[in-house]
Amino acid sequence: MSEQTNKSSKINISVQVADFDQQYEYQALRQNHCSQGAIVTFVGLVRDNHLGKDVTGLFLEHFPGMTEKSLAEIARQAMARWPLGGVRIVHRIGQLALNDQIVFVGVSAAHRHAAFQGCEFIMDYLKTQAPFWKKEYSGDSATWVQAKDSDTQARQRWESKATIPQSELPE
Amino acid sequence: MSEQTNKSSKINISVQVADFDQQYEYQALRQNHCSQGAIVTFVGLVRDNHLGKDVTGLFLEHFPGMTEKSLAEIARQAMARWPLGGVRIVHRIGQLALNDQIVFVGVSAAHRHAAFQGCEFIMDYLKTQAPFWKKEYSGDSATWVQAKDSDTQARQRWESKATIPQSELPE
Amino acid sequence: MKVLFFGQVRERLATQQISVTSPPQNILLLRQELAERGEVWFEVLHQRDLLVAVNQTLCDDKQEITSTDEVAFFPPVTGG
Amino acid sequence: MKVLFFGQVRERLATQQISVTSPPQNILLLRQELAERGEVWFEVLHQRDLLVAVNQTLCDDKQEITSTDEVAFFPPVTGG
Repeated sequence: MSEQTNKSSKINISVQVADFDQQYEYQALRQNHCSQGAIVTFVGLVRDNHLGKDVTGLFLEHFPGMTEKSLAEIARQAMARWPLGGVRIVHRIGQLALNDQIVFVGVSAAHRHAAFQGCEFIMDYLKTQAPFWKKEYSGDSATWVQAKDSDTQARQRWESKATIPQSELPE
Repeated sequence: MSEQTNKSSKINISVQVADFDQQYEYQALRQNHCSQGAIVTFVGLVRDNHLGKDVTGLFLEHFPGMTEKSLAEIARQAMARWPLGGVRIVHRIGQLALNDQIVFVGVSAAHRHAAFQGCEFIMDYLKTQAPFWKKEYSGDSATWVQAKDSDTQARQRWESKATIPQSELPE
Repeated sequence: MKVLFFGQVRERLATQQISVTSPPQNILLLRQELAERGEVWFEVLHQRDLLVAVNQTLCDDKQEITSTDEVAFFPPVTGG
Repeated sequence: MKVLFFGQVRERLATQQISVTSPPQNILLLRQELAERGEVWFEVLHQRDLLVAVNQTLCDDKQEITSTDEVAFFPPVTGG
Protein backbone atom coordinates (compact mmCIF):
# COMPACT_ATOMS: atom_id res chain seq x y z
CA MET A 1 0.00 0.00 0.00
CA SER A 2 1.33 3.38 -0.95
CA GLU A 3 -0.29 6.61 0.14
CA GLN A 4 0.46 10.04 -1.15
CA THR A 5 -0.91 13.23 0.38
CA ASN A 6 -0.04 16.67 -0.89
CA LYS A 7 0.91 19.56 1.38
CA SER A 8 -2.56 21.04 1.63
CA SER A 9 -4.10 17.59 2.36
CA LYS A 10 -6.75 18.42 -0.17
CA ILE A 11 -5.68 15.54 -2.37
CA ASN A 12 -5.33 12.03 -1.01
CA ILE A 13 -4.28 9.13 -3.23
CA SER A 14 -3.91 5.47 -2.30
CA VAL A 15 -3.06 2.43 -4.42
CA GLN A 16 -3.49 -0.70 -2.36
CA VAL A 17 -4.08 -4.45 -2.32
CA ALA A 18 -6.40 -4.23 0.69
CA ASP A 19 -10.08 -3.44 0.40
CA PHE A 20 -11.12 0.11 1.29
CA ASP A 21 -13.82 1.42 3.60
CA GLN A 22 -16.23 3.63 1.67
CA GLN A 23 -17.47 5.13 4.96
CA TYR A 24 -13.95 6.10 6.07
CA GLU A 25 -13.34 7.85 2.75
CA TYR A 26 -16.69 9.64 2.90
CA GLN A 27 -16.13 10.81 6.48
CA ALA A 28 -12.64 12.04 5.63
CA LEU A 29 -14.16 14.24 2.90
CA ARG A 30 -16.86 15.47 5.27
CA GLN A 31 -14.53 16.30 8.17
CA ASN A 32 -13.61 19.92 8.76
CA HIS A 33 -15.16 21.18 5.58
CA CYS A 34 -18.05 23.29 6.85
CA SER A 35 -18.00 25.37 3.69
CA GLN A 36 -18.35 22.28 1.47
CA GLY A 37 -22.04 21.53 1.05
CA ALA A 38 -21.78 18.69 -1.46
CA ILE A 39 -20.00 15.33 -1.46
CA VAL A 40 -20.11 13.08 -4.51
CA THR A 41 -18.60 9.60 -4.39
CA PHE A 42 -18.07 6.98 -7.07
CA VAL A 43 -17.31 3.32 -6.42
CA GLY A 44 -16.51 0.83 -9.17
CA LEU A 45 -17.27 -2.85 -8.44
CA VAL A 46 -16.34 -6.13 -10.17
CA ARG A 47 -19.37 -6.97 -12.32
CA ASP A 48 -20.53 -10.48 -13.17
CA ASN A 49 -20.42 -9.87 -16.90
CA HIS A 50 -18.49 -7.84 -19.41
CA LEU A 51 -19.29 -7.59 -23.12
CA GLY A 52 -21.65 -10.56 -22.77
CA LYS A 53 -19.08 -12.81 -21.04
CA ASP A 54 -19.52 -14.22 -17.52
CA VAL A 55 -16.84 -12.84 -15.23
CA THR A 56 -15.69 -14.61 -12.07
CA GLY A 57 -12.84 -12.31 -11.02
CA LEU A 58 -10.17 -9.84 -12.00
CA PHE A 59 -6.45 -9.33 -11.65
CA LEU A 60 -5.23 -5.73 -11.59
CA GLU A 61 -1.64 -4.94 -12.55
CA HIS A 62 -0.17 -1.44 -12.27
CA PHE A 63 3.03 0.55 -12.74
CA PRO A 64 4.18 1.35 -9.18
CA GLY A 65 5.12 4.97 -8.78
CA MET A 66 3.68 6.16 -12.05
CA THR A 67 0.19 5.14 -10.91
CA GLU A 68 0.26 7.40 -7.85
CA LYS A 69 1.85 10.23 -9.85
CA SER A 70 -0.76 9.93 -12.57
CA LEU A 71 -3.72 9.88 -10.13
CA ALA A 72 -2.38 12.91 -8.23
CA GLU A 73 -1.99 14.78 -11.51
CA ILE A 74 -5.59 13.97 -12.52
CA ALA A 75 -6.82 15.19 -9.10
CA ARG A 76 -4.83 18.41 -9.49
CA GLN A 77 -6.35 19.01 -12.94
CA ALA A 78 -9.84 18.57 -11.47
CA MET A 79 -9.06 21.02 -8.65
CA ALA A 80 -7.73 23.55 -11.15
CA ARG A 81 -10.91 23.27 -13.17
CA TRP A 82 -13.57 23.35 -10.42
CA PRO A 83 -13.56 24.84 -6.92
CA LEU A 84 -13.25 21.56 -5.00
CA GLY A 85 -12.70 21.24 -1.25
CA GLY A 86 -11.01 17.85 -1.35
CA VAL A 87 -10.37 14.84 -3.59
CA ARG A 88 -9.78 11.26 -2.43
CA ILE A 89 -8.87 8.42 -4.78
CA VAL A 90 -8.32 4.79 -3.77
CA HIS A 91 -7.52 2.15 -6.40
CA ARG A 92 -7.00 -1.50 -5.61
CA ILE A 93 -4.50 -3.82 -7.28
CA GLY A 94 -4.03 -7.60 -7.34
CA GLN A 95 -6.69 -10.31 -7.22
CA LEU A 96 -10.32 -9.23 -6.98
CA ALA A 97 -13.50 -11.32 -6.69
CA LEU A 98 -17.03 -10.71 -7.92
CA ASN A 99 -18.69 -7.63 -6.37
CA ASP A 100 -15.37 -6.51 -4.82
CA GLN A 101 -14.70 -2.79 -4.68
CA ILE A 102 -12.13 -1.71 -7.30
CA VAL A 103 -11.95 2.05 -7.11
CA PHE A 104 -13.20 4.94 -4.98
CA VAL A 105 -13.29 8.56 -6.15
CA GLY A 106 -14.75 11.12 -3.76
CA VAL A 107 -14.97 14.87 -4.12
CA SER A 108 -16.28 17.66 -1.89
CA ALA A 109 -17.30 21.12 -3.10
CA ALA A 110 -19.39 24.08 -2.02
CA HIS A 111 -21.84 23.41 -4.85
CA ARG A 112 -23.21 20.16 -6.20
CA HIS A 113 -22.53 20.71 -9.89
CA ALA A 114 -18.78 21.16 -9.33
CA ALA A 115 -18.73 18.01 -7.18
CA PHE A 116 -20.51 15.90 -9.83
CA GLN A 117 -18.36 17.26 -12.64
CA GLY A 118 -15.10 16.89 -10.71
CA CYS A 119 -15.85 13.30 -9.76
CA GLU A 120 -16.85 12.19 -13.27
CA PHE A 121 -13.87 14.04 -14.80
CA ILE A 122 -11.49 12.14 -12.50
CA MET A 123 -13.07 8.77 -13.42
CA ASP A 124 -12.92 9.52 -17.15
CA TYR A 125 -9.23 10.47 -16.95
CA LEU A 126 -8.36 7.60 -14.57
CA LYS A 127 -9.87 5.12 -17.05
CA THR A 128 -7.71 6.36 -19.92
CA GLN A 129 -4.54 7.70 -18.30
CA ALA A 130 -3.66 5.89 -15.08
CA PRO A 131 -1.40 2.87 -15.70
CA PHE A 132 -3.63 -0.01 -14.56
CA TRP A 133 -4.33 -3.16 -16.56
CA LYS A 134 -7.16 -5.61 -15.93
CA LYS A 135 -7.08 -9.32 -16.59
CA GLU A 136 -10.48 -10.94 -16.57
CA TYR A 137 -11.27 -14.47 -15.38
CA SER A 138 -14.12 -16.33 -17.01
CA GLY A 139 -14.35 -20.03 -16.22
CA ASP A 140 -10.90 -21.45 -17.00
CA SER A 141 -9.76 -18.65 -19.26
CA ALA A 142 -7.99 -15.41 -18.38
CA THR A 143 -7.89 -12.56 -20.89
CA TRP A 144 -6.55 -9.02 -20.81
CA VAL A 145 -9.32 -6.45 -20.99
CA GLN A 146 -9.06 -4.34 -24.13
CA ALA A 147 -9.30 -0.54 -23.89
CA LYS A 148 -12.61 0.91 -25.10
CA ASP A 149 -13.12 3.68 -27.59
CA SER A 150 -16.09 4.81 -25.50
CA ASP A 151 -13.73 5.54 -22.60
CA THR A 152 -11.50 7.65 -24.80
CA GLN A 153 -14.56 9.48 -26.08
CA ALA A 154 -15.76 10.04 -22.52
CA ARG A 155 -12.43 11.66 -21.69
CA GLN A 156 -12.39 13.74 -24.87
CA ARG A 157 -15.73 15.35 -23.92
CA TRP A 158 -13.82 17.31 -21.27
CA GLU A 159 -11.20 18.58 -23.68
CA SER A 160 -13.72 20.49 -25.75
CA LYS A 161 -16.01 21.48 -22.90
CA ALA A 162 -15.44 24.92 -21.41
CA THR A 163 -15.92 25.18 -17.66
CA ILE A 164 -19.23 26.78 -16.68
CA PRO A 165 -18.57 30.23 -15.16
CA GLN A 166 -18.87 30.19 -11.34
CA SER A 167 -21.72 32.68 -11.37
CA GLU A 168 -23.90 30.27 -13.31
CA LEU A 169 -23.32 27.25 -11.10
CA PRO A 170 -26.30 26.00 -9.12
CA GLU A 171 -25.81 25.89 -5.34
CA MET B 1 -40.18 8.80 9.62
CA SER B 2 -41.97 7.54 6.59
CA GLU B 3 -40.48 4.99 4.27
CA GLN B 4 -41.78 4.05 0.87
CA THR B 5 -40.47 1.14 -1.16
CA ASN B 6 -41.89 0.18 -4.51
CA LYS B 7 -42.72 -3.41 -5.44
CA SER B 8 -39.45 -4.12 -7.21
CA SER B 9 -37.44 -2.64 -4.29
CA LYS B 10 -35.40 -0.80 -6.84
CA ILE B 11 -36.57 2.53 -5.48
CA ASN B 12 -36.29 3.37 -1.81
CA ILE B 13 -37.45 6.72 -0.42
CA SER B 14 -37.27 7.97 3.13
CA VAL B 15 -38.19 11.35 4.62
CA GLN B 16 -37.07 11.49 8.23
CA VAL B 17 -36.10 13.63 11.21
CA ALA B 18 -33.29 11.26 12.22
CA ASP B 19 -29.82 11.42 10.73
CA PHE B 20 -28.99 8.78 8.10
CA ASP B 21 -26.05 6.42 7.76
CA GLN B 22 -24.28 7.00 4.45
CA GLN B 23 -22.61 3.59 4.77
CA TYR B 24 -25.93 1.77 5.25
CA GLU B 25 -27.33 3.44 2.14
CA TYR B 26 -24.21 2.65 0.11
CA GLN B 27 -24.20 -1.01 1.20
CA ALA B 28 -27.90 -1.35 0.39
CA LEU B 29 -27.14 -0.21 -3.17
CA ARG B 30 -24.18 -2.57 -3.41
CA GLN B 31 -25.99 -5.66 -2.08
CA ASN B 32 -27.17 -8.27 -4.56
CA HIS B 33 -26.34 -6.20 -7.60
CA CYS B 34 -23.50 -8.18 -9.19
CA SER B 35 -24.35 -6.76 -12.59
CA GLN B 36 -24.12 -3.17 -11.32
CA GLY B 37 -20.53 -2.01 -11.65
CA ALA B 38 -20.98 1.62 -10.63
CA ILE B 39 -22.38 3.34 -7.53
CA VAL B 40 -22.62 7.12 -7.36
CA THR B 41 -23.74 8.84 -4.17
CA PHE B 42 -24.49 12.46 -3.36
CA VAL B 43 -24.74 13.91 0.13
CA GLY B 44 -25.79 17.50 0.83
CA LEU B 45 -24.54 19.05 4.10
CA VAL B 46 -25.44 22.23 6.01
CA ARG B 47 -22.79 24.77 4.97
CA ASP B 48 -21.47 27.57 7.18
CA ASN B 49 -22.32 30.27 4.69
CA HIS B 50 -24.88 31.01 2.02
CA LEU B 51 -24.83 33.98 -0.33
CA GLY B 52 -22.17 35.62 1.84
CA LYS B 53 -24.12 35.22 5.11
CA ASP B 54 -22.90 33.15 8.09
CA VAL B 55 -25.23 30.23 8.68
CA THR B 56 -25.58 28.51 12.06
CA GLY B 57 -28.39 26.08 11.29
CA LEU B 58 -31.45 25.21 9.23
CA PHE B 59 -35.06 24.25 9.71
CA LEU B 60 -36.62 22.07 7.03
CA GLU B 61 -40.37 22.05 6.52
CA HIS B 62 -42.11 19.69 4.09
CA PHE B 63 -45.53 18.63 2.80
CA PRO B 64 -46.05 15.15 4.30
CA GLY B 65 -47.26 12.67 1.72
CA MET B 66 -46.59 14.84 -1.30
CA THR B 67 -42.86 14.82 -0.50
CA GLU B 68 -42.56 11.03 -0.67
CA LYS B 69 -44.78 10.91 -3.78
CA SER B 70 -42.71 13.57 -5.49
CA LEU B 71 -39.36 11.89 -4.68
CA ALA B 72 -40.62 8.49 -5.88
CA GLU B 73 -41.81 10.08 -9.12
CA ILE B 74 -38.40 11.73 -9.69
CA ALA B 75 -36.67 8.36 -9.05
CA ARG B 76 -39.02 6.66 -11.53
CA GLN B 77 -38.23 9.30 -14.16
CA ALA B 78 -34.51 8.69 -13.68
CA MET B 79 -34.98 4.92 -14.02
CA ALA B 80 -37.00 5.41 -17.20
CA ARG B 81 -34.24 7.55 -18.66
CA TRP B 82 -31.15 5.53 -17.74
CA PRO B 83 -30.65 1.80 -17.05
CA LEU B 84 -30.27 2.04 -13.27
CA GLY B 85 -30.06 -0.90 -10.87
CA GLY B 86 -31.39 0.93 -7.83
CA VAL B 87 -32.14 4.38 -6.46
CA ARG B 88 -32.14 5.40 -2.78
CA ILE B 89 -33.19 8.85 -1.56
CA VAL B 90 -33.17 10.01 2.06
CA HIS B 91 -34.18 13.57 2.95
CA ARG B 92 -34.17 14.94 6.47
CA ILE B 93 -36.70 17.39 7.92
CA GLY B 94 -36.78 19.51 11.09
CA GLN B 95 -33.90 21.22 12.87
CA LEU B 96 -30.40 20.78 11.42
CA ALA B 97 -27.05 22.03 12.69
CA LEU B 98 -23.89 23.07 10.86
CA ASN B 99 -22.27 20.21 8.86
CA ASP B 100 -25.34 17.98 9.40
CA GLN B 101 -26.34 15.69 6.57
CA ILE B 102 -29.46 16.96 4.75
CA VAL B 103 -29.97 14.66 1.79
CA PHE B 104 -28.64 11.40 0.35
CA VAL B 105 -29.14 10.32 -3.25
CA GLY B 106 -27.51 7.07 -4.34
CA VAL B 107 -27.74 5.28 -7.65
CA SER B 108 -26.33 2.00 -8.98
CA ALA B 109 -25.90 1.15 -12.65
CA ALA B 110 -23.95 -1.21 -14.88
CA HIS B 111 -22.01 1.74 -16.32
CA ARG B 112 -20.61 4.82 -14.67
CA HIS B 113 -22.02 7.48 -16.98
CA ALA B 114 -25.63 6.38 -16.34
CA ALA B 115 -24.96 6.39 -12.58
CA PHE B 116 -23.51 9.93 -12.63
CA GLN B 117 -26.28 11.26 -14.85
CA GLY B 118 -29.07 9.56 -12.90
CA CYS B 119 -27.79 10.88 -9.58
CA GLU B 120 -27.36 14.47 -10.76
CA PHE B 121 -30.75 14.39 -12.53
CA ILE B 122 -32.45 13.34 -9.28
CA MET B 123 -30.74 16.14 -7.33
CA ASP B 124 -31.66 18.77 -9.92
CA TYR B 125 -35.32 17.70 -9.88
CA LEU B 126 -35.43 17.28 -6.09
CA LYS B 127 -34.16 20.86 -5.69
CA THR B 128 -36.94 22.31 -7.85
CA GLN B 129 -39.88 19.89 -7.48
CA ALA B 130 -39.96 18.18 -4.08
CA PRO B 131 -41.98 20.19 -1.52
CA PHE B 132 -39.30 21.10 1.04
CA TRP B 133 -38.68 24.60 2.39
CA LYS B 134 -35.55 25.75 4.20
CA LYS B 135 -35.39 28.38 6.91
CA GLU B 136 -31.89 29.61 7.60
CA TYR B 137 -30.56 30.72 10.99
CA SER B 138 -27.88 33.38 11.09
CA GLY B 139 -27.14 34.87 14.50
CA ASP B 140 -30.50 35.97 15.89
CA SER B 141 -32.33 36.10 12.57
CA ALA B 142 -34.22 33.38 10.74
CA THR B 143 -35.07 33.81 7.05
CA TRP B 144 -36.73 31.61 4.47
CA VAL B 145 -34.31 30.57 1.74
CA GLN B 146 -35.34 31.93 -1.64
CA ALA B 147 -35.45 29.60 -4.65
CA LYS B 148 -32.59 30.12 -7.12
CA ASP B 149 -32.84 30.64 -10.85
CA SER B 150 -29.65 28.59 -11.19
CA ASP B 151 -31.48 25.56 -9.77
CA THR B 152 -34.30 25.96 -12.27
CA GLN B 153 -31.73 26.28 -15.05
CA ALA B 154 -29.94 23.15 -13.79
CA ARG B 155 -33.21 21.23 -14.07
CA GLN B 156 -34.04 22.66 -17.46
CA ARG B 157 -30.75 21.33 -18.88
CA TRP B 158 -32.30 17.84 -18.71
CA GLU B 159 -35.44 18.85 -20.57
CA SER B 160 -33.54 19.74 -23.73
CA LYS B 161 -30.85 17.09 -23.40
CA ALA B 162 -31.43 13.87 -25.31
CA THR B 163 -30.29 10.69 -23.57
CA ILE B 164 -27.01 9.34 -24.95
CA PRO B 165 -27.67 6.08 -26.85
CA GLN B 166 -26.69 3.01 -24.80
CA SER B 167 -24.14 1.90 -27.38
CA GLU B 168 -22.14 5.07 -26.86
CA LEU B 169 -22.03 4.89 -23.08
CA PRO B 170 -18.62 4.27 -21.52
CA GLU B 171 -18.37 1.23 -19.23
CA MET C 1 -62.48 21.30 0.97
CA LYS C 2 -59.18 21.28 2.85
CA VAL C 3 -56.71 24.04 1.91
CA LEU C 4 -53.13 23.80 3.24
CA PHE C 5 -50.33 26.36 3.38
CA PHE C 6 -46.59 25.72 3.70
CA GLY C 7 -43.30 27.52 4.30
CA GLN C 8 -43.20 31.29 4.08
CA VAL C 9 -46.80 31.32 2.79
CA ARG C 10 -47.98 29.52 5.93
CA GLU C 11 -45.99 31.92 8.08
CA ARG C 12 -47.19 35.11 6.38
CA LEU C 13 -50.84 34.01 6.54
CA ALA C 14 -50.30 32.67 10.08
CA THR C 15 -52.48 29.81 8.88
CA GLN C 16 -51.61 26.17 8.39
CA GLN C 17 -54.95 24.90 7.16
CA ILE C 18 -58.48 26.13 6.45
CA SER C 19 -61.68 24.52 5.37
CA VAL C 20 -63.62 25.94 2.42
CA THR C 21 -67.22 24.77 2.56
CA SER C 22 -68.43 25.47 -0.98
CA PRO C 23 -65.35 25.76 -3.19
CA PRO C 24 -65.46 27.57 -6.55
CA GLN C 25 -64.96 25.76 -9.84
CA ASN C 26 -61.20 26.10 -10.25
CA ILE C 27 -57.94 27.22 -8.65
CA LEU C 28 -58.01 30.72 -10.15
CA LEU C 29 -61.40 31.41 -8.58
CA LEU C 30 -60.24 29.92 -5.27
CA ARG C 31 -57.24 32.27 -5.25
CA GLN C 32 -59.49 35.25 -5.90
CA GLU C 33 -61.86 34.18 -3.13
CA LEU C 34 -59.07 33.67 -0.58
CA ALA C 35 -57.44 36.98 -1.59
CA GLU C 36 -60.46 38.79 -0.17
CA ARG C 37 -59.65 37.62 3.36
CA GLY C 38 -57.32 40.57 4.03
CA GLU C 39 -54.28 42.52 2.89
CA VAL C 40 -51.67 39.80 3.49
CA TRP C 41 -53.94 37.19 1.89
CA PHE C 42 -54.31 39.44 -1.15
CA GLU C 43 -50.53 39.83 -1.45
CA VAL C 44 -49.74 36.15 -0.97
CA LEU C 45 -52.48 34.80 -3.25
CA HIS C 46 -51.28 37.16 -6.00
CA GLN C 47 -47.59 36.17 -5.68
CA ARG C 48 -46.40 35.36 -9.18
CA ASP C 49 -44.28 32.43 -8.03
CA LEU C 50 -46.94 30.89 -5.74
CA LEU C 51 -47.24 27.17 -6.37
CA VAL C 52 -50.39 25.10 -6.02
CA ALA C 53 -50.98 21.37 -5.69
CA VAL C 54 -54.31 19.57 -5.89
CA ASN C 55 -54.29 16.18 -4.16
CA GLN C 56 -50.50 16.45 -3.85
CA THR C 57 -49.86 17.01 -7.55
CA LEU C 58 -48.59 20.35 -8.86
CA CYS C 59 -51.07 22.07 -11.16
CA ASP C 60 -52.04 25.49 -12.51
CA ASP C 61 -54.89 27.99 -12.16
CA LYS C 62 -57.12 26.24 -14.66
CA GLN C 63 -57.27 23.05 -12.54
CA GLU C 64 -60.89 22.26 -11.64
CA ILE C 65 -61.66 21.40 -8.02
CA THR C 66 -64.45 19.84 -5.98
CA SER C 67 -65.17 19.77 -2.26
CA THR C 68 -63.41 16.42 -1.77
CA ASP C 69 -60.08 17.72 -3.12
CA GLU C 70 -57.13 18.76 -0.98
CA VAL C 71 -55.51 21.99 -2.18
CA ALA C 72 -52.12 23.31 -1.06
CA PHE C 73 -50.47 26.69 -1.66
CA PHE C 74 -46.74 27.17 -1.13
CA PRO C 75 -43.69 29.13 -2.31
CA PRO C 76 -41.05 27.73 -4.70
CA VAL C 77 -39.35 24.75 -3.06
CA THR C 78 -35.85 24.96 -1.55
CA GLY C 79 -34.94 21.47 -0.34
CA GLY C 80 -31.83 19.41 -1.02
CA MET D 1 19.02 2.23 -19.11
CA LYS D 2 16.13 0.37 -17.46
CA VAL D 3 13.26 -0.66 -19.75
CA LEU D 4 10.04 -1.97 -18.16
CA PHE D 5 7.06 -3.81 -19.65
CA PHE D 6 3.53 -4.08 -18.25
CA GLY D 7 0.25 -5.91 -18.80
CA GLN D 8 -0.25 -7.88 -21.98
CA VAL D 9 3.01 -6.48 -23.37
CA ARG D 10 4.94 -7.91 -20.41
CA GLU D 11 3.17 -11.23 -20.83
CA ARG D 12 3.70 -11.53 -24.59
CA LEU D 13 7.40 -10.67 -24.27
CA ALA D 14 7.68 -12.87 -21.17
CA THR D 15 9.84 -10.04 -19.89
CA GLN D 16 9.27 -7.67 -17.01
CA GLN D 17 12.44 -5.63 -17.26
CA ILE D 18 15.64 -5.39 -19.31
CA SER D 19 18.74 -3.26 -19.18
CA VAL D 20 19.95 -1.46 -22.31
CA THR D 21 23.61 -0.55 -21.96
CA SER D 22 24.06 2.07 -24.67
CA PRO D 23 20.61 3.40 -25.54
CA PRO D 24 19.91 5.13 -28.86
CA GLN D 25 18.96 8.80 -29.08
CA ASN D 26 15.19 8.58 -28.88
CA ILE D 27 12.17 6.31 -28.33
CA LEU D 28 11.62 5.58 -32.02
CA LEU D 29 15.18 4.25 -32.36
CA LEU D 30 14.81 2.25 -29.13
CA ARG D 31 11.63 0.61 -30.46
CA GLN D 32 13.42 -0.33 -33.68
CA GLU D 33 16.37 -1.74 -31.75
CA LEU D 34 14.14 -3.82 -29.42
CA ALA D 35 12.03 -5.02 -32.38
CA GLU D 36 15.08 -6.91 -33.63
CA ARG D 37 15.07 -9.23 -30.62
CA GLY D 38 12.63 -11.68 -32.22
CA GLU D 39 9.25 -12.15 -33.87
CA VAL D 40 7.07 -11.36 -30.83
CA TRP D 41 9.26 -8.36 -30.00
CA PHE D 42 8.84 -7.10 -33.55
CA GLU D 43 5.05 -7.46 -33.34
CA VAL D 44 4.74 -5.86 -29.91
CA LEU D 45 7.10 -2.96 -30.59
CA HIS D 46 5.18 -2.13 -33.77
CA GLN D 47 1.74 -2.23 -32.09
CA ARG D 48 0.01 0.97 -33.12
CA ASP D 49 -1.56 1.48 -29.68
CA LEU D 50 1.62 0.75 -27.69
CA LEU D 51 2.15 3.40 -25.04
CA VAL D 52 5.49 4.59 -23.75
CA ALA D 53 6.51 6.49 -20.63
CA VAL D 54 9.90 8.01 -19.88
CA ASN D 55 10.53 8.52 -16.16
CA GLN D 56 6.86 7.73 -15.51
CA THR D 57 5.48 10.37 -17.85
CA LEU D 58 3.66 9.43 -21.08
CA CYS D 59 5.49 10.59 -24.19
CA ASP D 60 5.85 9.88 -27.90
CA ASP D 61 8.44 8.44 -30.29
CA LYS D 62 10.35 11.72 -30.63
CA GLN D 63 11.20 11.80 -26.90
CA GLU D 64 15.00 11.85 -26.45
CA ILE D 65 16.50 9.47 -23.92
CA THR D 66 19.77 8.96 -22.04
CA SER D 67 21.18 6.02 -20.10
CA THR D 68 19.86 7.34 -16.76
CA ASP D 69 16.25 7.37 -17.94
CA GLU D 70 13.65 4.74 -17.09
CA VAL D 71 11.54 3.74 -20.08
CA ALA D 72 8.30 1.73 -19.91
CA PHE D 73 6.22 0.14 -22.69
CA PHE D 74 2.63 -0.93 -22.09
CA PRO D 75 -0.77 -1.39 -23.77
CA PRO D 76 -3.66 1.10 -23.43
CA VAL D 77 -4.70 1.27 -19.78
CA THR D 78 -7.85 -0.44 -18.47
CA GLY D 79 -8.17 0.47 -14.79
CA GLY D 80 -11.12 1.88 -12.89
